[in-house]
Amino acid sequence: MRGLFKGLIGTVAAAALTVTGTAKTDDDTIKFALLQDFTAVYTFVTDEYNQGQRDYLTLINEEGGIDGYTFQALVRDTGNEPQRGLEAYNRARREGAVLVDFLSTPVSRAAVSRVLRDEIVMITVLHGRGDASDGTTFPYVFPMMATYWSQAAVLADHIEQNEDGLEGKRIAHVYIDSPFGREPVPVMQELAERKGFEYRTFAYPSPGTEQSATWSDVRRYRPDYVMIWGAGGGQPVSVREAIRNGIAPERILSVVWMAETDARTVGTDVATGLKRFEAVATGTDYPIMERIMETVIEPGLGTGDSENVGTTYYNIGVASMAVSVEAARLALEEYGGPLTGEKLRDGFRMIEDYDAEGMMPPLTFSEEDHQGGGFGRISQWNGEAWEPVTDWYASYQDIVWEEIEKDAAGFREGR
Amino acid sequence: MFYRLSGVHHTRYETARQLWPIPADRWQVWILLALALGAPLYMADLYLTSYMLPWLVWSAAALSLTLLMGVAGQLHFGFAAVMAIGAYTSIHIARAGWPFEIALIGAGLTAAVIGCVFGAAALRVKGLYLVMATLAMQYLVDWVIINVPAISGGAQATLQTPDVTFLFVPMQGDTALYYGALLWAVIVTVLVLNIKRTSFGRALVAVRDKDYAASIIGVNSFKYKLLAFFTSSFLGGVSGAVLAFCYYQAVTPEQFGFNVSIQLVAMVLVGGLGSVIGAYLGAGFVLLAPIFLTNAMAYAAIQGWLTVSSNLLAHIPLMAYGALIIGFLLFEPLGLAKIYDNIRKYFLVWPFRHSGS
Amino acid sequence: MAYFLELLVNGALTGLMYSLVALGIVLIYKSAGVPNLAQGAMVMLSAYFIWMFTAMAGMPIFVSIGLAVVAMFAFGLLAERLLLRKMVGQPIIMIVMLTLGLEIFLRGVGPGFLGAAPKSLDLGIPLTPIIVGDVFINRDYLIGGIVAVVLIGLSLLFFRTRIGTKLRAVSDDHVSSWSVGISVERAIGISWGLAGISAVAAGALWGSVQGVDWTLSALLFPAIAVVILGGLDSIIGVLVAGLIVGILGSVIPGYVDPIVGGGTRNVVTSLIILFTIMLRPHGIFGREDIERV
Amino acid sequence: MDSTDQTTDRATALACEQVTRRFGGLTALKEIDLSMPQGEILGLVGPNGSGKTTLVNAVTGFYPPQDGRILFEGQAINHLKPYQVATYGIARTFQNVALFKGMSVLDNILLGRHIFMRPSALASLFYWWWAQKEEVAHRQKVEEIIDLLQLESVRDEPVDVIPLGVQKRVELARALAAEPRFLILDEPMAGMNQEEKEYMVRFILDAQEALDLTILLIEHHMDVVTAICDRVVVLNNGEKIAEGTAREAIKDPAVVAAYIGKRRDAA
Amino acid sequence: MDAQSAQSTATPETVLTLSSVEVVYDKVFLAIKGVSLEVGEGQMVALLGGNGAGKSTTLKSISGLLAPERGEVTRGSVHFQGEDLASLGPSQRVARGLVHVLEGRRIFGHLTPEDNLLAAFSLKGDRRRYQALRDQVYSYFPRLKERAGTKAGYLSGGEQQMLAIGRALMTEPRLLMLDEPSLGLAPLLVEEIFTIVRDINVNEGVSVLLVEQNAAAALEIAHHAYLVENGHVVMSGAAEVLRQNPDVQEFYLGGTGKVDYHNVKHYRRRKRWLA
Repeated sequence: MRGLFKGLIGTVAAAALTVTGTAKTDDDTIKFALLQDFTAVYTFVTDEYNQGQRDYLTLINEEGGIDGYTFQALVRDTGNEPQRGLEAYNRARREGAVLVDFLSTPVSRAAVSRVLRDEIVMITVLHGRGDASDGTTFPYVFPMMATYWSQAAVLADHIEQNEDGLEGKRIAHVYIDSPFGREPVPVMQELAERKGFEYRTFAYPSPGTEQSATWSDVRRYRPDYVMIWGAGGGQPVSVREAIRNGIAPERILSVVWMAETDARTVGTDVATGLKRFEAVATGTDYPIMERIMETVIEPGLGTGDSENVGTTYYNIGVASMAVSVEAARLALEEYGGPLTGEKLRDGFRMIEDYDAEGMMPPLTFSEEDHQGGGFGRISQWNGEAWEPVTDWYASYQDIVWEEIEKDAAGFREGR
Repeated sequence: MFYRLSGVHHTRYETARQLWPIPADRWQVWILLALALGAPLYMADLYLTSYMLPWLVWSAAALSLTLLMGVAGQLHFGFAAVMAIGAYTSIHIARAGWPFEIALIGAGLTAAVIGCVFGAAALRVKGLYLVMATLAMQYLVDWVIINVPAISGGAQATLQTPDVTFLFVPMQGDTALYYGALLWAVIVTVLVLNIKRTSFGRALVAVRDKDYAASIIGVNSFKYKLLAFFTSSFLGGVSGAVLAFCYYQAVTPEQFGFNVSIQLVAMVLVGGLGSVIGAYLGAGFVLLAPIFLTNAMAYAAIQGWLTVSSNLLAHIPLMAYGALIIGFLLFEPLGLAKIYDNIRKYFLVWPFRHSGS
Repeated sequence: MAYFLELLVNGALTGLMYSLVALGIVLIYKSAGVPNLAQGAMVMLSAYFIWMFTAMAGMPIFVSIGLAVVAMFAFGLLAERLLLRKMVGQPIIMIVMLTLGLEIFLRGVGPGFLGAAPKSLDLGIPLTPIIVGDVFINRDYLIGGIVAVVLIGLSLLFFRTRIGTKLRAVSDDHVSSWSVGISVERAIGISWGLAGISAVAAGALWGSVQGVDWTLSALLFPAIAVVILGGLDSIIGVLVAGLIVGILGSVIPGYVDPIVGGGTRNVVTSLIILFTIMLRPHGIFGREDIERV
Repeated sequence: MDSTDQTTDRATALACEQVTRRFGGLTALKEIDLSMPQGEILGLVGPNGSGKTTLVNAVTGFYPPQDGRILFEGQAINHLKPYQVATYGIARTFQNVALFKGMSVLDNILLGRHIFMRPSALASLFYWWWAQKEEVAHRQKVEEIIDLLQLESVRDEPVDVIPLGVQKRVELARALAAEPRFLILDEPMAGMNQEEKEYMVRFILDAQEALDLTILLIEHHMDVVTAICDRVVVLNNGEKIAEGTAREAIKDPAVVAAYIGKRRDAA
Repeated sequence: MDAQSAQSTATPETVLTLSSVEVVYDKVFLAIKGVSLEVGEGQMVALLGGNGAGKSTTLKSISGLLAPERGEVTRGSVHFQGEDLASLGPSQRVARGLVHVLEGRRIFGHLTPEDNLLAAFSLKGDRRRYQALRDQVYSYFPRLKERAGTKAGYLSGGEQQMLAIGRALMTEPRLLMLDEPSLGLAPLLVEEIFTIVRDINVNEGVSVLLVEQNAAAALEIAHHAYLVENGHVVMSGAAEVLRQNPDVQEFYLGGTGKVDYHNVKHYRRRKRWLA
């Protein structure tokens, strides 16, 4: 019994410590809450993505911060659970965070109404609600990069340019059976109607470890191009199945979730020719990346395995923070400190043609457009790395915005 | 000191059968209730909204499940699906413009009816097979929700809760939502406590312990198993709706996935199968342990006590959480309720070490 | 017709790949009466081990698999000794939850220490399909299927030996096995060890197909369908039910998916579990409990 | 003890007509005929696996007979489910004590009154109204039975901690709580020593006297059977091989061959 | 008195000795409180007593089967052929020649009788030894041979009891412990089983420790008996002596004549129950 009490007292003491310990705030730090899923569904991306985010913030701090302010990352694991995500969010809000990034669709969705109420910026890079691009309906939510609708549009556009038109072509859309997998369907259907190509969907069950039946069907459809819409472990399986079923890698186009590891799992040589959508450039040959290498990685200030620097997801993380820090800079310039969520939002809306020193397409946000234009490009696996094959561009934004408007209207009505 | 058993004599059956026959227990319950009612006055909104409120709702859900698993002995690994049915029903009814009260009842009834379909499988099997059957149904319900846009809410697969009023009180703001959750937790608690001490509860226990012996004294085990599923699913469905409206303020399929079902079972088991206080303690543990561990790890890392990769840092709570569940089952299979009971017994005889025997 | 045949053949082979996971569950249930819901996580752990030996220690793949077999056998023995032995006599729900706790724990350990991002595992199986007529046969799955059949065969033979008879006795009644001098602990430890070995086979093959990360533990679900349909304590059931689950899970979605536009395989799997439990709870080959009134 | 000549003028409580029950290929009961007048204590004896318990299970609806009829007080009950049989005033105990382990002695006996109660979840919520009245009323009945069987001292104990002999008594109390007219006791004295057996017999006889019961008793202890049963039916391999007073049956050569064996001065 | 002299004559070749064994279940429930007893080489010893007296617990403390029920020996010692058993697990005790036939038979229901026997046979023994032992079992229980192919779970109660004893013989025991072999069996089968147990005791020279409710039958075949009540040994002595004891006759054998069950006194039961 005595041992039990000791244990209880110890636990309570430790709890009190963690609660009070983290509550103190410094006035000259800007807090970004990176409350992400490190342990469940998004593990394929979180680690590298988060590493990139933190390394970039370290870089800015090492370079003296912005306007006297330094950045602090509040990092927590949410395990992809809305429950834990909301707790972490409330705690971060209390600690004074002005920006939050969940990198988890369910958590971001559950937090939408809260960030709108609390006036805290939520970035939903390559996840979350696509319709949040509508800045008037979702003033504090920034998808920031191309939505899945925009990605589909870019991929379709790429096929069109390769083939001199889409007329009569067959495009197979192979996706994981989830709302994420289905998201581009309406845009593609609309395009199919407009451009006169044949479009068919093929779903495979979550988590995508096994897709052979689906691909037997795909092969018989004899598609000219295949779009694969999955994430994590399902992606290499899709590519392997596609190649096995005689679809050339050059004719496989992937959603943004296709990284170096995936290509290696498929087999470095076998995957050669595979194409994907990319929202941020890969590699370390960009000024920001060079500075990170020099100022953060080499002195040993990096937060993770230095091998990850320059990978697809690492760079997306860097870019997400580069844009956010840029927004903070603009906001501080305009309004002065201390930074609030509202100022930061306006900072975002002031961003014009920002390309993170060449790492990404030039982004421009406005009160209406929180997507930043929906730009992207196609890159191709050359056996060792992802190599861009097009310039940055955006396509069919009219159709994309129809979708955004439609869903945003639904959100407004629901309120 | 705290408990006085001597001098407590019941001279009427009525008093002997009351909920807390020991006056000290009654006082404790009143004090706890007063503390809960006053929480918005003295509790910071972080704790009120992030801990107290979800804890109350999950406790209500765990109580609903413990009624089924602990009292009636029917294992259920798909209870999150039942809650999902409640949440989606209520949100669709409310969005259609009906009053919130009707949405809640509708949530309960829909969950109860579909929950009985779960139960139909239970009529033939028990134990492990029931675990597997309910697990399969969880997958089925998940699939239906995800694949029917009319239910899940289209491409975004997320539905925001509309503003509602409950008994003329607008359910907006932390305080109103908190009281809503508290009210539901109190109702479920009273109901489960009363079920346990009346003929309905006894019949459920009888069916759980020995269904053949129950049948020969006139308990229709078919009917009572179904009733157990019905009642429990009703409560679970409403809990799902309350969770959606009072806490998440939005419904997405992931909120009620398979892992949530496992968490619910863990709440019931860690708390102590069939125990009311255990449901509260278990819900608190399963809900707060990962959060607490994550925060503790983050704090330790900031202080420089733990110099490991962020990846490992993120996974330590998961390991610790798994290890804690294992530890509870190994060392205190009767759960937190038993630990509470030990403490209570300690105070029953305090300042002495042992009771007479 | 070729379409049907292809679905049939590849489905059957996939089913056998599931059998690899399911076999471990049956081996443990057969002797210890424990439904090991951590088997999926054990498959994941095996794959992590193999990856660790190849990528981190630079060993050839087949040496790594050998080392993983040793490691997983030891893990099985350890899991039995430290955890399950203490649970003897507890209600089934406690044991189910314990294995789920173990699953959560392992899902933390593997990705936590070795990295959560997916790793690739190369067994050197070429991607080119084997083409018979118009039927494309998946080489990975073909090899997996062969391995599964071999392991199931070996298990069957094992249970015919004298040690096997003792294991079957243990699965019947622990206390009574003790009373006639069978070392129940060792018997159950052996079956956990064997389950560990079958997890390595599953981990290597599945890991090479989809990469190594925590999602490997999700293989548990189809494996459960296999063991329920085949019977929790039947090794031959693993083979037959694996084929059935695989074929139904391939053929039905093959024809139904294009109509409903969704991945119906999980639905098929769920329905297999449900119908089995409602119509014949002990599965095709599982033994029915002998009840004497 | 000449009950045979009384059977004619007493109403029949239980009658089995050509009752047959098969399990797979095995015939557990072969065309059993049985008739019990009201107030009788009938001993049902026979070797293990001879069909005694199967017959009881047939009567109580667990394994309804495939052929034949079972009448209770003139009404056919062979199609009824066990829980329906209970409402006809038939109660039984089990070979292996079948108490509800999670409950106290008091709750176990209260459950015996289930057929008189109107349980519902909703009523439980509003306990303070008539649910309480119901509880208290039945509690009084139960206390009478506790008195009769002298279970006062263990009233609030959980049933799994009390000795087996007392557990058997609690099971009898639970059966009596349903106010049955017909009681089936399946080996109530298995595993008891002489002393415990004597008490059990006493309680059975007390209960029969107090409640005017008809009792069907399965028992291996032939001394008890001889002492308290008005008549005995002997089963072997699912067939009735003898019927009559205990003393007659014991001497029957078929019974000796199948069941009793060489006489021993045994209990 | 007599009992002591009988004991002392048996001591020279004692197989099993229990001295002041105390067993606690779940760390709280004291099941037996200082039980001492001895079994001599080749002897048949009966352990009598009421329900819950601690007879089965005593047997389990000897065979080491307390652990599965969360029981442990907290005091006293168990010696088998001079060796302290405290540190040995159940299977090691069986290897020493000590076997326990559990109450309620507990045969392996899903195995055939043949496999039941094989499962109990030590892995160290060879095929020929196994066949010899099996044939010996079949010679005692010819009915088992007839049913060698069916699942043991479908055997009748008597056959299961025979199988349980036969299975125990496969371990080549020096001491055979039987827990209520007559439980729930018809008189005819009780007779048969007891005769065989006596034959095994006499022919094979196996010592037997027999726990029985059926005191009359047990005392008829045992050499020596202990009477256990409430966790204590209250009486012991040669079977003959116990049979003549008036208390034993009254409480365990049902008196000298026939009991008149209709006239059992009410006051006596009241006094004893509530004690």
